[in-house]
Amino acid sequence: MILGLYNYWIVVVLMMIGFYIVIAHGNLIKKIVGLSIFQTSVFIFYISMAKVDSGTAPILAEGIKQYSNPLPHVLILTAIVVGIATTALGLALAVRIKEAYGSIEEEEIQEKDNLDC
Amino acid sequence: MLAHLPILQVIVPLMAAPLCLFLTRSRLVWLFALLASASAFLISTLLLQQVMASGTIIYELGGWSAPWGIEYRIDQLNAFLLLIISAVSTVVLFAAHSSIQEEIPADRHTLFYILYLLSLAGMLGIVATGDAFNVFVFLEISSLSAYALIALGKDRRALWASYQYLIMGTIGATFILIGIGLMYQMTGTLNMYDLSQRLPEVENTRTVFTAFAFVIVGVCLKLALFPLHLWLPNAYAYAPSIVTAFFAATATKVAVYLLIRFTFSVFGLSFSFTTLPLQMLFVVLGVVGIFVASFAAIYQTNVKHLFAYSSIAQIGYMIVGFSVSTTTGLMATLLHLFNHALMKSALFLALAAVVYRIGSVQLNQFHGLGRQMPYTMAAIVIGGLSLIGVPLTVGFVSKWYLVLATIENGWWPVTVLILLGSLLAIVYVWRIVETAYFKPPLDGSEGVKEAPLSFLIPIWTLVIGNIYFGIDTRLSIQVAQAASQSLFGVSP
Amino acid sequence: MDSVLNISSTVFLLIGSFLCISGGVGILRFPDFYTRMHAVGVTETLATAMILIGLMLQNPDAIVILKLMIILLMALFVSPTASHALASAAVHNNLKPVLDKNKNKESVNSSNP
Amino acid sequence: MKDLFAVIMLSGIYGLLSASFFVAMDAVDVAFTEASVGAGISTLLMLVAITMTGRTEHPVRHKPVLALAVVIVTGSLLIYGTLDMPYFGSAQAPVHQHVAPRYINDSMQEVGVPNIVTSVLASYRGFDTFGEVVVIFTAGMGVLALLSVVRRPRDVDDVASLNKSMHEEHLILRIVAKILIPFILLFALYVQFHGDYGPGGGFQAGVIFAAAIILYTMIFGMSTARRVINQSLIQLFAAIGVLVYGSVGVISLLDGKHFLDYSALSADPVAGQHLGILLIELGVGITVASVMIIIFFNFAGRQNDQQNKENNES
Repeated sequence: MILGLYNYWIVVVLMMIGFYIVIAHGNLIKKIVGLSIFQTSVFIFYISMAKVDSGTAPILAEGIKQYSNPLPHVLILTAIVVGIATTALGLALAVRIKEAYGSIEEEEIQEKDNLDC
Repeated sequence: MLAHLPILQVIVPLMAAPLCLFLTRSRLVWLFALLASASAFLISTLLLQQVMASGTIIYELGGWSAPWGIEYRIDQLNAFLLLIISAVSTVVLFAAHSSIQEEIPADRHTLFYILYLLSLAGMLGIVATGDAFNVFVFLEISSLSAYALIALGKDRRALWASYQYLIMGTIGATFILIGIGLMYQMTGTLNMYDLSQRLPEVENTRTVFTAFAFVIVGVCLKLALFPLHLWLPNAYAYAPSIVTAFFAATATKVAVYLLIRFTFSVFGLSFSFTTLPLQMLFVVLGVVGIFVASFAAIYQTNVKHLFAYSSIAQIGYMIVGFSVSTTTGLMATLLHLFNHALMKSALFLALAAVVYRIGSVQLNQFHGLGRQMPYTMAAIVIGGLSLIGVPLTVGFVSKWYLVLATIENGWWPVTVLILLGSLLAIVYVWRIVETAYFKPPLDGSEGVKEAPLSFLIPIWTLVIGNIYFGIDTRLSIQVAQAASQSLFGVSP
Repeated sequence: MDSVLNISSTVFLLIGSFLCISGGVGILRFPDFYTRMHAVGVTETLATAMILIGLMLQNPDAIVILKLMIILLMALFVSPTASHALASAAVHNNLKPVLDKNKNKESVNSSNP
Repeated sequence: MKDLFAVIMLSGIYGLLSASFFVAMDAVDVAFTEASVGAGISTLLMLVAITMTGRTEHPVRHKPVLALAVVIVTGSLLIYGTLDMPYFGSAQAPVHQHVAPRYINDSMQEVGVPNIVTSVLASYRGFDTFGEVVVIFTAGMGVLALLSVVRRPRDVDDVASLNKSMHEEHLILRIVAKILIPFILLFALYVQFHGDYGPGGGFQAGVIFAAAIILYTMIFGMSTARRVINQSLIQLFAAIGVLVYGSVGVISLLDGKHFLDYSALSADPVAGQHLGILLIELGVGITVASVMIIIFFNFAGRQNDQQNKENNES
C-alpha cells in the first residue's frame, strides 16, 4: 500500500530541512551543519533502498539465506568520507573568512565586499 | 603497456600528486608536475589515435567484468575531452612557476602543485570512467581541489568566492548523487552502458523522470548555465590567475561532457528530448544566458570578471548547439568546446602575465599597455578576435557550424540571436583594445617591461594553436564528427 | 535454570530503564546546573551498568559476554571522568551552585532588576 | 536556536541517531563509520571552529519566505517523484535482482572474505575506494593550504604552557587518559585487521587512531603533542598511504593484469585477494589517520596562535 513508502518521505523531509538551512541562514557554520544534514538524508535514502525485510547484515554466516544488499553500503561509505572532507574544508574556509572579514555572517561579508570595490 | 593506457591516463597525475610531498625545492616540484602533466598529454594523444583507429576501448578495473566491477569506456568523445584537458593543463603549467611567485606565499607552492595535479587527475577521471558512481567520486576530487586552489588567491574575496563555490558545488554534486541513486534503484546497476540498456524498460516511471531532473540540475549547476552561474564570476576573478586559466578552459567543459554523456549515452536521445521539454528549455536558457552574460561583461571594470562573464556567454553557445539535437548541432558544441578551451586559456594566461607585471587587472591600469607589453596585448587581441568569431580564427569555425546547425533545423530567430551575441562580444573586446592601444600610458608606469619568456611561450603556443586550428580544421572536425555520429548511433 | 536467568535479566533491564527515565525527568525538573548534572551522572553510570548486566545474562555464548564486560569496564571508566570534566569546567567558569530555597528567590530578583 | 554550541551538539546527536538508523537497517559497516566520522570528528572540528569564529549567531532580520517557498515546492515535487518507487524492504525491488545476487552468492568463492561489504569495497569496486582515499588526501592538503601556520622553532610561550599544562590542571583527566589511550589504539588496530570478518576496515580504524591522538593533544596541550608527533612526518604518512594503495594496483599492472586485480599478487587468486585487501586497508588506514591528525593539528594550531596573539596584545 502507499504507506510502504514512508521511508522515502522521511528522506525528503530531512533533505528539505537541510536545504532550507543552507538557503535561509546567513551564518556560515550553520550552512555547513545544514549541508551535512542534507547529505545524511541522502545516506538514509541509499540505505533504506538496500534493506530487505527478513534480511540480516551482509556478513556471510551459516544458516542465513536472506541478506540485505551490500552495494549501497559501499557507496555510502564513500559518500560519508566525501561529506566529512567537504565539512572540514568548509570549516577551514569559515575560519579564514572570520580572520579576513572579522565576521561569519553573510550580510556583513557582503557589505564589506561592496565597500571595497 | 599500450593495453593499459586508459588507466595510466588517470593514475599518472594521481600518483604524482602525493609524490610531490617528498620533493623539497619548489622548482623541482614544478618540473615534476610538468613531467606528469606532459606524460598525461602524451597518453591522451596515443589514446586518441587508438580510438580513431579501432573504435571504443573497454578497460575493466580489478579484472571484474562490467556491471559488477568498474570499467573505463573510451570512445571518440572521451578521447577528445582527455586531449583538450591534458593539453591545456600542460601549457598552463608551463607558465605556473613564475606566475605563482607573485600570487601565492612561498610555503604554499608545493601544496599548490599537489592540488593542481589532483584537480587534473579528478577531471581526467570523470571523463574517462564508464561507471556512474565513479563520476561522483572523481567529481568530488576535482571540486575539492578547486575550492582549495581558489582560496589560495591573495585577495580576501577569494575566500568568500571559494566558500560560495563550495556550497553551490556540494549541492550540485549531491543532486547528481541523488540522481544516480534513483537510477540505481530502478535498474539495479551503476554501469553507464548497462544503464542505457535497462533504462528503456522502466522509462515511463516517475522515479526515472525525477532522476533525470536531478542529474540535469546538478550538472547545470556545475556547468554554470545561466540561472545557476552566480558562483563563477567571483570564483574565476579572485582566484590565482594560473588557476583561473586552468579552470576556465577545463572545469565547465567537463560538465558539458557530463551533460552530453548522461543525455545521449545513459538516458538515450528519445527519452531526454521528449519527456522534459529539454530542447526548448535549453535553447531559451542558452540564448538568454548569452545576452545577460555579454551585457554584464560590458560593464565590468575588472578584466578577469569581464572574461569570466564572457565564458558564461560561450557556455550559452554550447548549450544552444547541444539543444539543436542534430549531428551538426552536437558537432558544433564539441567544436566550440575545443575552441573555447584554446581561446580562454590564451586570454587568461595573458592576464596572468599582466598580473605578473603590474599586479592588478583593473581596466584603468591597462592604459598604454599596448606599447609596454606588445606581445601579451597582441595575444589578448587575437584571443578577443577569435572570441568574436572573426574568420581565420578558431572561434569562426565553431560559430560557422553553430549557425549551420540552427539554419538546418530551421530556427531562424535563434541564428539571428547568435549573430547578435557575437556583436556584443565585439563591444567588450573593443573596450580592452581601446584602453590598451589608444590611451597614453599612466604617468607612474614607465618601468613596465614585457612579460618574461616563461609566459610568452605558452601564451603564443595557444595563440598559434588558435590560428592554426582556425585554418587547418581537419583534426578537430574529424574527431567531432566521429564523436557526434557515434553518439547519434549513425554509422560513421 | 534458564527461566531464572530470564527473570533476573528482565529485572535488571527494568531497573536500568527506570533509572534512565528518572535521569531524564531529573534533567528537566532540577533547578540548576549541578543538580541536573547529578541526574546525568546517575543515568550514565548506574543505568548503563544495569542494562549491560541484564544483556549479559540473556546471552549464552562467552565471546558476547566478554565484549559486554569490556563495554561495561569502559563505561565505568569514562562516564565519571566525563561528569568530573563537566563539573570542573563549570566551576572554572565560576558558575555558583544555588545553595538554598529563599536565597534562590532573592538572588533571582536581584539578578534581573 | 542562536547558540551555535547547542546547534553543534545537536548535530552530533543527529549523527549518532542516524548511525542507529543504519544499524536498524542492517548497515553495520556504515553505522560504524557514521558514528565515528559523522558524530565524532565532524562535531569535534565544528567545536574547534566555533572557538575561533564566535559562539552566537546574529539574529536574522528578514523572514526568508522565498526560501521556504522554494523548499516546499521542491519537497512536494520530490514526494510526487517517490510514488513509483519499490516499497520499503520489498525483496522484488530491481536493486536486489541485477547486480547484488552475484556479490552475495559467489563473493565467498571469488574473494573469500565473509564480510561482503569489505569484499565489494576493496575488490569488486576497489577503484571507488582508491578515489575515496584521494578525496581524503585532497581534503587534508586543502586544509593544510588554508590553515597551515609557519612554525617558529622554539619560543618562550611553548615552554611556559608546557609547565602549566603538566602539573596542576586536569589531573584526573590526565590519569584516565593515560589509561584509556593505549586501549583506544589497540582497538583501532583490531578494527583495522578485523575488517574482513566483521564490521570495520581502514576508514573506521584510521578515525579511531586519530581520535586517540586528538584526545592526547587535548589533554596534554598542543606543544607536547607537537613534540610527540612531528608535522612533516604526518604529511609524508598521508602521502605514503595513498602510494601504498596505488602501488598495489601498479604491481598487478606490471604483472600484465588489469589495474587493482589482486589475483596477480600471489599464485592462488583467492590468497592474492586476501593479501590485496589487507594491503589496501592498511593504506586506507594510514591515510585517514594521518589526514585527520593533520586537519586537527592545523585547526588547533591556528586557535593556539590566535590565543597567543591575544595574550601578547592584552
